[in-house]
Amino acid sequence: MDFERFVFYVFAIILIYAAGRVITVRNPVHAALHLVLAFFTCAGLWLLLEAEFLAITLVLVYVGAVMVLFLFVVMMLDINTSPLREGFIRYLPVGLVVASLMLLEMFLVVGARNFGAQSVAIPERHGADYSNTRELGNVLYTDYVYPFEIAAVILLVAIVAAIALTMRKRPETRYQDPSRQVSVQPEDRIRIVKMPAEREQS
Amino acid sequence: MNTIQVAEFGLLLPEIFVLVMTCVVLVVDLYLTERNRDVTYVLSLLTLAGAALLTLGNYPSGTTVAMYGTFVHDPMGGLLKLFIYVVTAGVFIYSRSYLRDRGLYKGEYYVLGLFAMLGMMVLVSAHSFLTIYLGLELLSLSLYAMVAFDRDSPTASEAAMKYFVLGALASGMLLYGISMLYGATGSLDIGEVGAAVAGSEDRSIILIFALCFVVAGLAFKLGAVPFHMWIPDVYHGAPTSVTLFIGSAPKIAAFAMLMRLLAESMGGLQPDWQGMLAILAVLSLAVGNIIAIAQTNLKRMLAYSTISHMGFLLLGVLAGTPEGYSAAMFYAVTYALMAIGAFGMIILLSRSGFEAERLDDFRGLNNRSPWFAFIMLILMFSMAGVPPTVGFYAKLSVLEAVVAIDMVWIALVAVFFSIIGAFYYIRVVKLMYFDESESDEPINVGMDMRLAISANGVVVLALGLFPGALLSLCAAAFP
Amino acid sequence: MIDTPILSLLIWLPIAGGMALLVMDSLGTPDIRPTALVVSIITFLFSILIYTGFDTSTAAMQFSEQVRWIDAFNVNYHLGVDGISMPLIILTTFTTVLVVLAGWQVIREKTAQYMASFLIMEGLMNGVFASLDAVLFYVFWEAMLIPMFLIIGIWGGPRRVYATIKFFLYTFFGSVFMLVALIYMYYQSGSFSILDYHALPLGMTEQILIFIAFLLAFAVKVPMWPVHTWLPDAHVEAPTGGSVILAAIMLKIGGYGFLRFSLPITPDASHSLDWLIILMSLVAVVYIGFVALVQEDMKKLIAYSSIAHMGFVTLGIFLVFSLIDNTGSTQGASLGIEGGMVQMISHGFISGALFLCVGVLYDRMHSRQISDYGGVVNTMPVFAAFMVLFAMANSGLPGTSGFVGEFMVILASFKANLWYAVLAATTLILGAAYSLWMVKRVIFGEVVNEGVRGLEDINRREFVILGSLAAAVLLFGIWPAPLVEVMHASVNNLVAHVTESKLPVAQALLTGH
Amino acid sequence: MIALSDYLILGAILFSISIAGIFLNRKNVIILLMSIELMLLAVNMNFIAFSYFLDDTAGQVFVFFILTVAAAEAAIGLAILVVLFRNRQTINVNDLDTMKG
Amino acid sequence: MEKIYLAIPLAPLFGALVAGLFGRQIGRAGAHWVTILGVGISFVLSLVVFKHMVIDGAEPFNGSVYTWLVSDGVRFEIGFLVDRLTTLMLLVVSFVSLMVHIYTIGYMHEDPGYQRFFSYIALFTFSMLMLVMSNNFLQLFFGWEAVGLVSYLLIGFWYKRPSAIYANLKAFLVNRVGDFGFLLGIAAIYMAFNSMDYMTVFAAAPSHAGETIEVIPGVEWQLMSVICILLFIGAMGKSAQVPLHVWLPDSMEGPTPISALIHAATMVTAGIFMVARMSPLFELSVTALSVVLVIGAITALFMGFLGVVQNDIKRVVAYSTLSQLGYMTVALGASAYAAGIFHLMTHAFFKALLFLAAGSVIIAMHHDQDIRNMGGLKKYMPITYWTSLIGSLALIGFPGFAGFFSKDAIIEATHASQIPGSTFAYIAVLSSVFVTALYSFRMFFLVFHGKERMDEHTREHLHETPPVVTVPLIMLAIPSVLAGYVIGPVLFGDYFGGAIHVDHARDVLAHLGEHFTGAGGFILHGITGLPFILAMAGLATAWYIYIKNPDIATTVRRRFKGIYQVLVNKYYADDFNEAVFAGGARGVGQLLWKIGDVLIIDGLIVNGSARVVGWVASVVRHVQSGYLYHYAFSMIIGLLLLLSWFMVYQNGS
Repeated sequence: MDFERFVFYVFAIILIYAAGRVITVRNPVHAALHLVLAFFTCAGLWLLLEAEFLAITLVLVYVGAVMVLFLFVVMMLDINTSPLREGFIRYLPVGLVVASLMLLEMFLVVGARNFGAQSVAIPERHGADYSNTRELGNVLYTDYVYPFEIAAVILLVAIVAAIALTMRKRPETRYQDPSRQVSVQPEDRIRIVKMPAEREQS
Repeated sequence: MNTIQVAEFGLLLPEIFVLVMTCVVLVVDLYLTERNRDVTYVLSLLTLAGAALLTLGNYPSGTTVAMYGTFVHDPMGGLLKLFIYVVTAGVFIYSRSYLRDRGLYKGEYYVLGLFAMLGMMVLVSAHSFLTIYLGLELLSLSLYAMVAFDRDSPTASEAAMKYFVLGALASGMLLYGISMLYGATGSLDIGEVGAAVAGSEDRSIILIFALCFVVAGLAFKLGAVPFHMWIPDVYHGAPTSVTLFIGSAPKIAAFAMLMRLLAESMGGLQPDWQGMLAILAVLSLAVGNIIAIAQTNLKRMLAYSTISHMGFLLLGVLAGTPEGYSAAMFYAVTYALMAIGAFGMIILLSRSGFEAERLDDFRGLNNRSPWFAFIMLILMFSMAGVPPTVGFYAKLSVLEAVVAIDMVWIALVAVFFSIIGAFYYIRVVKLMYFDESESDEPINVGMDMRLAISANGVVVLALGLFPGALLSLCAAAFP
Repeated sequence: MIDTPILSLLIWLPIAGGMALLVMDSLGTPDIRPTALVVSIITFLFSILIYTGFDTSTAAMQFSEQVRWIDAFNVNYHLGVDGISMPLIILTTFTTVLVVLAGWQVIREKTAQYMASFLIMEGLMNGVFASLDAVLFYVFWEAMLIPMFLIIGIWGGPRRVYATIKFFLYTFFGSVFMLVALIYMYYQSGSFSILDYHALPLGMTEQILIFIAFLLAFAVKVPMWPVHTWLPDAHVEAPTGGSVILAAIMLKIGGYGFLRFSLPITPDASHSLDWLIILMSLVAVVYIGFVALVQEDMKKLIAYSSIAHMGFVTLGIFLVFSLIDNTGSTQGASLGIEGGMVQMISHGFISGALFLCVGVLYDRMHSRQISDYGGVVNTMPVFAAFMVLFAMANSGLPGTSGFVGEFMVILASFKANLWYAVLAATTLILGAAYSLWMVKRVIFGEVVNEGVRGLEDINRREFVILGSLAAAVLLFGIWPAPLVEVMHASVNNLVAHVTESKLPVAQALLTGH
Repeated sequence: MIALSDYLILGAILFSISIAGIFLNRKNVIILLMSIELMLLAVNMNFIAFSYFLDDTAGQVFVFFILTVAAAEAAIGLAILVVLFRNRQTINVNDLDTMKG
Repeated sequence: MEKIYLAIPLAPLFGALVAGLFGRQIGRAGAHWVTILGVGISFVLSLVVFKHMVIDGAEPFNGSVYTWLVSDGVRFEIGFLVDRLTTLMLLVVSFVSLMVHIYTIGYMHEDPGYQRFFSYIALFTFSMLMLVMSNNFLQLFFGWEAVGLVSYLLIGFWYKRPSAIYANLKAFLVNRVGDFGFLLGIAAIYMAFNSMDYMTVFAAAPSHAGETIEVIPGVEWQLMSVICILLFIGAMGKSAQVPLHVWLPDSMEGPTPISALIHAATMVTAGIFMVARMSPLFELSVTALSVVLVIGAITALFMGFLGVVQNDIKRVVAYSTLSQLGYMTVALGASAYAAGIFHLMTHAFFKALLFLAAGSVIIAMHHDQDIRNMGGLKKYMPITYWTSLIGSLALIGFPGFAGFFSKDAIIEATHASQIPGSTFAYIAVLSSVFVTALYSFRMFFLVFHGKERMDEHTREHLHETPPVVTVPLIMLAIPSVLAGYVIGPVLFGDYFGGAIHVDHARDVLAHLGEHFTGAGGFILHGITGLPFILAMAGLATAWYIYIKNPDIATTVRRRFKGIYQVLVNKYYADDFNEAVFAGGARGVGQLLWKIGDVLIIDGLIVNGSARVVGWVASVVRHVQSGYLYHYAFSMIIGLLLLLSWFMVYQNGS
């Protein structure tokens, strides 16, 4: 077993383990952390596939942003974790059967018979001067400019939607309104009261 | 590496225009108070009108692939886009009073609606798996948000959650299928994949494997059994103005997606997906029609009826012939028209604090307003496929397509279930005409709504009397 | 020939009139009934033109109109009449006038909608009879259901909802399979023209399946046993006008369908399945005759009697093959078919009249139960005279139109098979038994209760309605020649057509044709 | 060396795990969302593997967009989750059954 | 002449229409004048025709009036065949009808339905004339049913009486049973001959004599027998032959003039006329003739028995009518058609006379019809008495009276006949002679002689009826005596010419004619014959039982209680019909309706399937559980199934 293969198996095993834990652990925080582990190992595997840019992106975007968001929400919602496990065991057999059947059929197709080393030649590694990032960058703004713009719109939608759904003005929250502060007029703040001069008491 | 010609952007003008205008609306809306929100409304409608003009101005006569093969400009896309504009405009008009009554009259609704529409436009003109996926996601993400739009409604957020999770699951399946296709053909371009699939001598197991996943994803979008489970709950839970939207225009987009993925990129596998679609279609017809009978909520009933209609639509597609495709297209378009009409009637009868979504709310409508009862009658009979409404020709053309490929049995199954379907449609008519109303409250909605829904009903009837032009248009899209 | 598109006029004039009524009503016109009457009478007068202008010497379609309609499916707006459809159109326009009159005072709620429904129905029914394009035919055929559905449901009796939904679904059930058959033939011929279908060669299996599809549609409409159970319910619950239209015209569409579609399109299947139709017809005559005997509700009784009488129509139409098998010639086939058609027309008058009679009583007493009546003749002598006349006509008394069709069919059926005639002729006994027993219990005898004592005889309007029907019944009973005359060419042509097998020679030999 | 099938099988395993997760998880919506992320990961794995073995960047580009979209999706999904929690005070899947039948 | 032929039926029709439609306007007198005028014209024109046909010896007329319809090359016409048979019938019908019209003025003069009545009887005359003048089967059936209709209307004339409206329904339905056969007979003729025209059919008949028809697979019957028996079933209904006789006694619920006209003189003899008219067909089937003979004999004898136990004056006459109709039928069966028609004619006169006389008695008795309440009317009603005596003597066949000639001829003919059943028929008709005399004079004695058993009030008002009643009695009494003397030409001469066709081998009348030496000789021969002795014996028995020794009647009645019960209950025929046919039909109807329609078709199939769909819907909807994981599971399973299905399929293919 060469080193590459060794790395692949180690990562694969960790990946499967982490994925399995994601769906079986009791605590959603643990699940999220296992997911992070899965992403990390996955990024490692992608490196084997010369997808350096995506591997880094996966870590940055997913681990750095998405999973943090997950954790944030999990913690914010402060969910009572203990009763959330009921029924798991009861449905486990059915779930396992379905998942294994699925897996079996997928094996039949994607297994070595169709995609083994005999049928699909393993490509030569690129040299050290090969930059995966540049390759992607080259096509992203040319061949894929249209999808790229759509992706941008999707992100915009996500922003709009997330804000529209979650931002709310709580009446009890006090906050400053800079525009009001800036546009304030003296008359709003100071009331000049004309008072008759005090008459000296005679 | 070749460069993009400026002319190619001309082909994208409607999309660009919609995007720009949506951003304008988004910004303008920020500066509007509750009172003059109508500016957003008018701007949105203007966007649609402008897009329609642009589309018409450069109406495709042939097929042009642009943007490095990610975009296609063809008659089917042009026609479908036009219908999407029309239906979306209807949705916007119908929604206004509903939203205003419920304090939901916000710019985001229109912005998200326009984004969703942009997603549909991308979808119908997609010429690459990538653009299909992105269009689909743009559409879906907007819809998820719109379903949850009424933030204070528990049912709406529940519906949004279900929709989201199941939608994501379906996207996952679709993507898995696409990845296998990519692996098998080495390309994401629909034309290239189509050529590769057609070229492969033996229908390789990998392709069929991929096909299953793709069909599953598509079936979800259409709402075909057994991928239909989201439909009743989402239709039911979402605000009616959103249900209206989900139930109409996206069906047209879903049809386009079906065409792009199955007919164009996997035309070579037609015998295989024909069988799959046949199973889905029969199941949809059966389940949709039968369960609809047991419903007391009109929105839910229409949801199940949607399922059955999608069964019919699938019949046209599975025929795999130009006639079949144009029949399915006609079906999708007319179904969208009927669906906005029917949901529009719910909005029409709803008031602030009252959702006229129970079937019983339609009791005695003929006494309250003979005209609107008549419109609803037309819509119901059209959905049931009774002439002289357009629904009949939709069914006729679809049945013609399956009979023409010697699948008479499936036509028989379809008409058999449409008998069951007729029952729940005429039950609505029964309620409107034969029962006494519970309230005598006059129907109080804006003139735009009245006109729009009247026009909607009249169009359904008029297309029933003169379906020729639209049928020819649809036929022309598939030379 | 007349250049005006008279058939279109007959279809669209009443429809436009009906729409106009609705508009007038919403504009607040106080009384729309005169308008309705005028429209119906004008339509009737126009329909006379297709009789006077009819060329009896040809079997070709007359007064044809053809306009491209739906290019995508090669569908034409193609109208035309021959001797088979022309009398039915006149029957339709005539009956509508009476129906409008019959609803004159009785319908107090939503009068405009009521009248409009009937006028629109009239147009649609004319459309059914005049269509020469299958899609056009189907459109009219189905569209007809909508106004009828509303008529029964809105102005009907206590169980109207059950009745009307049953009516709708039953009929819908029948017709959708016909649609598939029509589409199949379009696929085979590339056209929806009915006349093209007539010439379309079809194999035996196809014919059988198409025949069954048509049978479902038409048998429900006729209605034939055992798909008849919608009719008693629909009739009982429908308002008088609805019952009249239903019995007088809508049932005829089934018979018409057999003549226009089943026989000429699938002659070989008709040949091999004629036993089924004949069996069902005879069962209708005998079985339904017995059932009618025990009815306690007048309308139900008449409804059942309609089924029995329509049994003669289908029997007469399908005798041709047994005749050939039995006697080796088609002699008698035209007699049977023409008998069936005369029976259709005559039944239109008689059952319509009987329903109107029941309506007259119902308007006064609000009961249709036979047991609530007795001795009506004492207070309503003129009405009683009409009722007895129509009951006699219903039992097939010579001199009334009810006799003509039955007579012709029995004569023809004897030729085909002695037992057909024997069973069919039981109607002489059964028909008389249920009709006259009802008359005995309702009309004759001492006045049984205060309700009957307080009855007023028919007014002038009712007299005109019943009188014109009585005149028609007697006229065609005493001199049916003018009616039969117009059918000859078409029926002879039909007989000649159906006796030619559509099968390829080899197959024809195998199946013994 | 590692064959393409190895990567694909790994993807298949991930896909199956995520499916099992969606089915087995009857309590917590967040786990559902995570299962979906796993599913996307499986897809990404496929794409990248194919991309490598086909020596074609298109697959990687696709993954790039999937990642983008997934991020957006996560944002919206979590926003919905928050709204849901505010309305129902629960994200228990078992409680999300007000609409049925 | 054609105009005259046309005028004969149309004149009464015109009267009927005027009286019926404008009765209120023209008033009572107007109604009877217009109808009497119409019938009078018919009668006069009938005489003209008689002169033309018989005296001048014109050829029979056969022509069409108009074409009813043409279908399939077969012409259905309305037309006239006027030959000597028709001429005779025209005379009888128009004469009796005229008498009855006149009589009605008196009989019905207090009835509120006066105009209606005249309209009906004039309409009847029209129908009957159309029937006898017909030259084709269609018109025959027209007239056949039309007289039935008028009979129905007239029996139920007093529509308030439950018994009347029961009787008319019964009459119509029983007649319809006959018509059932009759119509099938016509259909059979159409099948065999493709024509409705008498002459065409008669001409072609011999060539079809050997043909057979498969009634049930494997059973071949003679075509002619089938046709004739079917036609005769029609005659059985109309002429009230056993077992379709049940309606005639009940028809006495109608006003008496009707009983005289329709249910004695004319309509009920339509069957006899019809068979005589069809003689060219019946002659081709001995089987049919045999059936006719036996049915007639049974009717003649057994209906006579019933007359003996009846107490209603009109019913006694009705049973006698039944019995006499049996005689006529026997004559037909014996191929002595002329004798049948001859008896038809004489019977028309004397039976109309008897009915009208009974009516006269009923008027005098204030509409009490029970002969047990009468007696000794002779001195109050001399004219009625004497005319009744003439009628009764004619009925029992007292030599010299009209009935004697016709009846004796029938008996002789039966005696001479060789066809199967003729011996039985002979015994039956002979026995019937005794029975006829017995019941006729039983009634006669009970009504006119003996103790006056009516109550005081009635007795005080007893007096002879007015001339409008008695004149028709006298007018009818004349032919009741004299009509028999034409026996020579009618029976044994060439009166009917070609109108009646008899196979030479069976021509019993020709056989009798060889011994015929004139009416006087016939009388002499009759006095010495067995029938006369039997008649006298019957008369004597009646006298003995009802005048001489009235107690014996009760003794006999007690002694033969069983037989008496059977007779009083009319052999239980009514009860049988009521229970089996009427009740059975209702039972079958209920069964088919409740079980067939309501339970199976509607309940099980129609509503059942609707309910099943509804039930399935209500069950299946629970699949939509609301749980997200179930939804996801369904999608996954869907995907899995698609995968499995198509991978297996792919591997398989």
